[in-house]
Amino acid sequence: MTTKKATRKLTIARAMAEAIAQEMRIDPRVFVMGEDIGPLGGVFGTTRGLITEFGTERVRDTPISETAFIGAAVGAASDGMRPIVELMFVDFFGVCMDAIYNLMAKNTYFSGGKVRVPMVLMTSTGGGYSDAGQHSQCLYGTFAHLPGMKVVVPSNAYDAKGLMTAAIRDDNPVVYMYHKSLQGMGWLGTEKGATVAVPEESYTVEIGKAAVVRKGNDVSLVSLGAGVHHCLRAAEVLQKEGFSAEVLDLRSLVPLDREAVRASVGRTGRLIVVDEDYHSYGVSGEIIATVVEHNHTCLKAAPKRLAYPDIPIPFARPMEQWALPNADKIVDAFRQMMLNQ
Amino acid sequence: MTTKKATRKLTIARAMAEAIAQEMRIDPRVFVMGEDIGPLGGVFGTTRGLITEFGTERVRDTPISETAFIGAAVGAASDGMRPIVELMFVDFFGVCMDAIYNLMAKNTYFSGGKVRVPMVLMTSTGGGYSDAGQHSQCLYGTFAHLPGMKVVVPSNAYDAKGLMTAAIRDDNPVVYMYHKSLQGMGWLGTEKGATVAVPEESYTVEIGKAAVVRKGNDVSLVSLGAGVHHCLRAAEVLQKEGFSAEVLDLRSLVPLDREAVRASVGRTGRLIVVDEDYHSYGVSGEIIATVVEHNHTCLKAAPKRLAYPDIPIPFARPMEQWALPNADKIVDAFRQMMLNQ
Amino acid sequence: MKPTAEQRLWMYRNMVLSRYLETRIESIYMEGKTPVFNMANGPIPGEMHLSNGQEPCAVGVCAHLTAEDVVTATHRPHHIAVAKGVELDAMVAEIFGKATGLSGGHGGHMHLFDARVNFACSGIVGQGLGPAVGAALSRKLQGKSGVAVAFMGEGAANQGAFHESLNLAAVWKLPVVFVIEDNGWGISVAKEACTAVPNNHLRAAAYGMPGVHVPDNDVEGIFAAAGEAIANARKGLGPTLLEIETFRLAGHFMGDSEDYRPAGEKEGLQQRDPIPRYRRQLLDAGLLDENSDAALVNEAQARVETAIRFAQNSEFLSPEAALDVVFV
Amino acid sequence: MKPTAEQRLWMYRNMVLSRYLETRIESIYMEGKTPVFNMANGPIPGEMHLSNGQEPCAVGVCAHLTAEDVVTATHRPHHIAVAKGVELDAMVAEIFGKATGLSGGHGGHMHLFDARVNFACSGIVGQGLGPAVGAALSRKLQGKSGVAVAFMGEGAANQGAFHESLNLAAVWKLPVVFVIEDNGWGISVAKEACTAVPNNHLRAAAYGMPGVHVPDNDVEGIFAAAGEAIANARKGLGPTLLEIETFRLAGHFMGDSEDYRPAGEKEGLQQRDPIPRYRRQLLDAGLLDENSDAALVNEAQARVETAIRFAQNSEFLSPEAALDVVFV
Ligand SMILES: Cc1ncc(C[n+]2csc(CCOP(=O)(O)OP(=O)(O)O)c2C)c(N)n1
Ligand SMILES: Cc1ncc(C[n+]2csc(CCOP(=O)(O)OP(=O)(O)O)c2C)c(N)n1
Ligand SMILES: [Mg+2]
Ligand SMILES: [Mg+2]
Repeated sequence: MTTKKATRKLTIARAMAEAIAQEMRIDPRVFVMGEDIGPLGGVFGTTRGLITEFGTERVRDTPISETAFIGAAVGAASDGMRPIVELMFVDFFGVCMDAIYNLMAKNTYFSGGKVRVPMVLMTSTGGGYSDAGQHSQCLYGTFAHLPGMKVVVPSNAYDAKGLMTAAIRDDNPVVYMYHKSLQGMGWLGTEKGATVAVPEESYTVEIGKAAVVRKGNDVSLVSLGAGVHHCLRAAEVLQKEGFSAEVLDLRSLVPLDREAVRASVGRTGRLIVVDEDYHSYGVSGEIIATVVEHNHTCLKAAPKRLAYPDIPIPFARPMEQWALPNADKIVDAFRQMMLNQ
Repeated sequence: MTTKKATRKLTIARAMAEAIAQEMRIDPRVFVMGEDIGPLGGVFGTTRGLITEFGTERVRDTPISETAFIGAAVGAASDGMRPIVELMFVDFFGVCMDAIYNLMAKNTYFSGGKVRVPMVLMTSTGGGYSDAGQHSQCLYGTFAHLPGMKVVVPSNAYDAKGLMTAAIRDDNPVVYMYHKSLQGMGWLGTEKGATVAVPEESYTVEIGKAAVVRKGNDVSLVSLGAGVHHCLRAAEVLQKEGFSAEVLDLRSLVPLDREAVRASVGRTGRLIVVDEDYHSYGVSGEIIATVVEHNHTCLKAAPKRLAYPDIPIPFARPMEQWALPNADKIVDAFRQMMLNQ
Repeated sequence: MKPTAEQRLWMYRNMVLSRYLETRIESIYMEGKTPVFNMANGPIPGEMHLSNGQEPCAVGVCAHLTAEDVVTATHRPHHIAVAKGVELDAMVAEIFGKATGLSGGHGGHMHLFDARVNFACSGIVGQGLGPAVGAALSRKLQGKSGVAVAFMGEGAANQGAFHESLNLAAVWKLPVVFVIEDNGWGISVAKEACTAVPNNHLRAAAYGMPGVHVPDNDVEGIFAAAGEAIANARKGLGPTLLEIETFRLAGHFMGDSEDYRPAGEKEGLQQRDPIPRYRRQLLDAGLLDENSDAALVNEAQARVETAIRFAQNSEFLSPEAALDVVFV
Repeated sequence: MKPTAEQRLWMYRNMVLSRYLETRIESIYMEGKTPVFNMANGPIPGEMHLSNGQEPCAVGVCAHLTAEDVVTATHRPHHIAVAKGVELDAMVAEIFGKATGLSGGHGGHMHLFDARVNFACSGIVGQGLGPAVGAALSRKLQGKSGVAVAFMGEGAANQGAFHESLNLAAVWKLPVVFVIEDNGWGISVAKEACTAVPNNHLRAAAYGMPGVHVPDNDVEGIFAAAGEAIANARKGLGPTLLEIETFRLAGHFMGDSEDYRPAGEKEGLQQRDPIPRYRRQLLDAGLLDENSDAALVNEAQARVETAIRFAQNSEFLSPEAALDVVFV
């Protein structure tokens, strides 16, 4: 490649595949399993090109048997390998959650730390393209709630590559949740802001560190994945209205960078959490609790959350779009916050 | 039975079995499926006596095939029956979550409300008796987070019977989570306060209504299931110290009685949430968020939560007991709250 | 078991109806998706799994069913829905997401539910099987007649739900028939690459139930095998596993580049399109002539066009209706 | 395949060791649990699943394994752990929950992990199978030797994981052996009441792999069948399903009233206890005499007593250690 490092832009899909390829080159223990991750390159492009370079032994199309192949990844990881497995849509977790949370996430603990399970479970999240209620969920809270697995959610290709490399090198299981609308697959449309400059060489982004992606003083917009881009757009609008919004990209739900959240809200005094996962018992409640349990007087206004309502995801576009978080809703929420204050 | 209505005490297990039996007598559509729910009467006694009265057609021991029999319950419920199925330990949800959340919880929505799925999924929760990390979880947040199913958690036999009757009669799927330490099975030890007077006749307890089980002014202790009893004990201690604690038993997580939570905290100005489920992204964060998003100035002190730490459940008794919520921790939390205020 | 003349024409008519419906859906689906194919755009957004090529499976099985029998289908449900008698206008309106749709647009193409004819789907591979077993149990407990049929792809036969459901049905001897539409592919993965037996009907041995293999996407072969399986279920003889060799003429979903197909596969399949083939059979048998065929095709097209107009002219539910029907 | 004299004595010794271990665990488990049986009390709290009666399965299979081979076991793991060579002191200490235990008390009796001999368990029915398949794949990818053996009960053969794992192992032709310990019961549910085939080895047909049935809890029959299966795996011939007829002498777990057993079943089983039976075989074969037997039994008992003392004398980790090792 002749593109300059600083200027070459990649989609998240390409960034993920590049990180995997680079690790596979230097570490023979790394291999990939999943449905349609071979010649097809992953339904969401996460493994494109890998089979050509690494062959069918290290890039393995599986039967539609998530319990078996994710369980197998646990066995292989415990035996010295570093598998990457793909669960095509996070919505399918229900057919294989035992392998994920009772084996992958707990075997290290059950063994007193003696058995390591260095594996990456990558899975697509999110809706917005009318794929209805079994193919559009985020389920961030579902995974983050259960101990024993790290959970990362990139919002752009730079983080996507660095988090993937970090996840593969991590000696712990990492659930890597990528949002379809950021992926850069033509057929899904793509959030432009997700496709950013990505260094060609290998690097890591530390798991467990949030990023202030825009500085501001009047409100903290805390989000992850696709939500970060809604926040950035909302911040632009608010700036025109004379307000400066800080945007915090959590990047990792486990570990959660509570300090970063508290520091930001400590500065701004206002909090809006934006989450595409279901409203109740999830990410948005946790972020709010994180702030107030630490300091119940730091808020100048009641905190707000824009999350997916507690409803299955409807197919019809008007209903689905209405239910999703977006920049307008964030702007409105902020305005209301200022009015009621 | 000759015991007087007002005085006859039942364990939760007996109360559940009685509610099921009474509904089976009046409604031929009700039947039960699960592992060891036949001659054994349910590992936790939830179906004791049923097979003798109703026979093997309506009380069906199943293979160890949770995906199939819970899926089958969905099919039977959609076809006009009212099945009750038991998932022996909630910890096993990972082998059958798709049937639960993608079928049971969503088919009504997917059908535009035209297909009803009136079924009860009952499942045991909780630890404290050293059954280790795959047999001791609560997972309240996991179920409550996902839309489309009601979730109830009784803390005593009166509620247990009334909630079971209400759940069976509900035209929606209800997840009925009973805590092992309240069950009244001799071999598990039992919280005495759970075994209370239970009317012989059939009655319902409305799903979605919390109960103030002890009135107080200085702090709201909000909990569910076994936690309610820790709170009641803590309230006793605090009373001796001159403080009056209000104890709110949520009883139902979906729907969540947010009004009751806000009303109580509105009165007391202090909030401690007690939850045996994992700390992060769960019930405790949701309750705190519920309060402050509504009113960020009603709190006199930072809210606290006593939940299970974000760790798999250890086997060894000293570690497990240390990690569990209990009355002492609640008392300590309140004292700290008053000190820091 | 041989179909009557009436049944033969019924099967042909429903194949034609399903095919024309999908031909129209295919073109409407592409509206707003060119020059850039973005699944989110157009009058029918989201994933679209066409069943063309697989119509024989649907008609050969459903020819033996009445409205009261239960069918659970998959992410690829149109041909089965048509053959099961799902209300066409409402079905198409649902595919468009309209208020007049089967579910008011809450479901969409992978979630077609028509309680009137006991039809349901799930977009999760293998997850229609448990509900079919439960519906069969329900009939048994209620002493009501009716069988349940669970459709699935050959890829689903490697999912745990397959095993659990077949075992449960066999242990309880329930009136249910499991139908595998073996189109040789699970998205891009060939059956041979992921299935440890050459043919899935062999797996019936693991449940002590009959396993029947129908080769060659043959309408009347399917009719015969399904007829026997369903009759046995009705007689209380328990479940059957039916494996049908079929093929999909299109990609897994619309937008699929199908690069994984061996060269020439697609062209070969077009030659074997089951609809012209069955048409020829019926012409040869004298059940159809050019005129009656044209009339039948016209009628089918007219029904489809009516349904499409109905869908196009219908309104969406209000956005806020998203909040409804979570609970009843 | 016939065991050598050394192998025969090894099997007998390990059966005796496992049995005596469980006899002692059984009595210690009851400490603090009388007069009221409360599972939470005593030096060994929690559920306790004894394997006595099933020892032949463990020794007959593990006689062919070395430390480098992988074994995944179930909620009923003691006999297998003993036969696989799990470090006895640390294993018993883990059952007591002590700091010196295999896992420092984080795991307990259903979660015994000994990486030194590649031994692991899961308390979830059927969930040891996927990891065994993965370990076998790992060996193949690394070009290292070693096979994987997944143990399960006959109840687990109705769980989806069984189906998916056997299929995957067969498709990839991995060096793994699946061993069903058929004790006739899954807690209170009899095999016949929940399994659609008379014998689970028949299910091998669904994966094109050999299925072998070993009747009568017979040590040397198991040895022979396992020997062949494991040798085939080592040769690269792929997986085998081995079904062993065995029985549990005790309840499902301690505290089980066993009311579901037909009258007389338990007494009948005591008569067929595999340990006295194998002892008689070895005496008859002249491999053992009363003296050498007594010495062997004494030695086994001494090892167990040492392990128990070790466990009893060990400390618990500090309560706060609960927070450790979630991540490494
Ligand atoms: C449990 C699960 N895993 C994966 C998918 C994604 N997926 C949808 S269709 C499909 C292929 C299904 O193949 P098959 O069963 O043969 O049906 P076909 O598409 O050929 O009709 C896959 C993998 C899913 N929907 N559910
Ligand atoms: C998925 C799952 N379902 C249910 C259980 C509860 N359970 C533990 S052991 C057991 C019976 C297992 O029977 P079997 O496989 O025959 O093994 P055995 O106990 O006879 O050794 C059951 C139902 C579980 N642990 N996991
Ligand atoms: Mg297919
Ligand atoms: Mg058994």
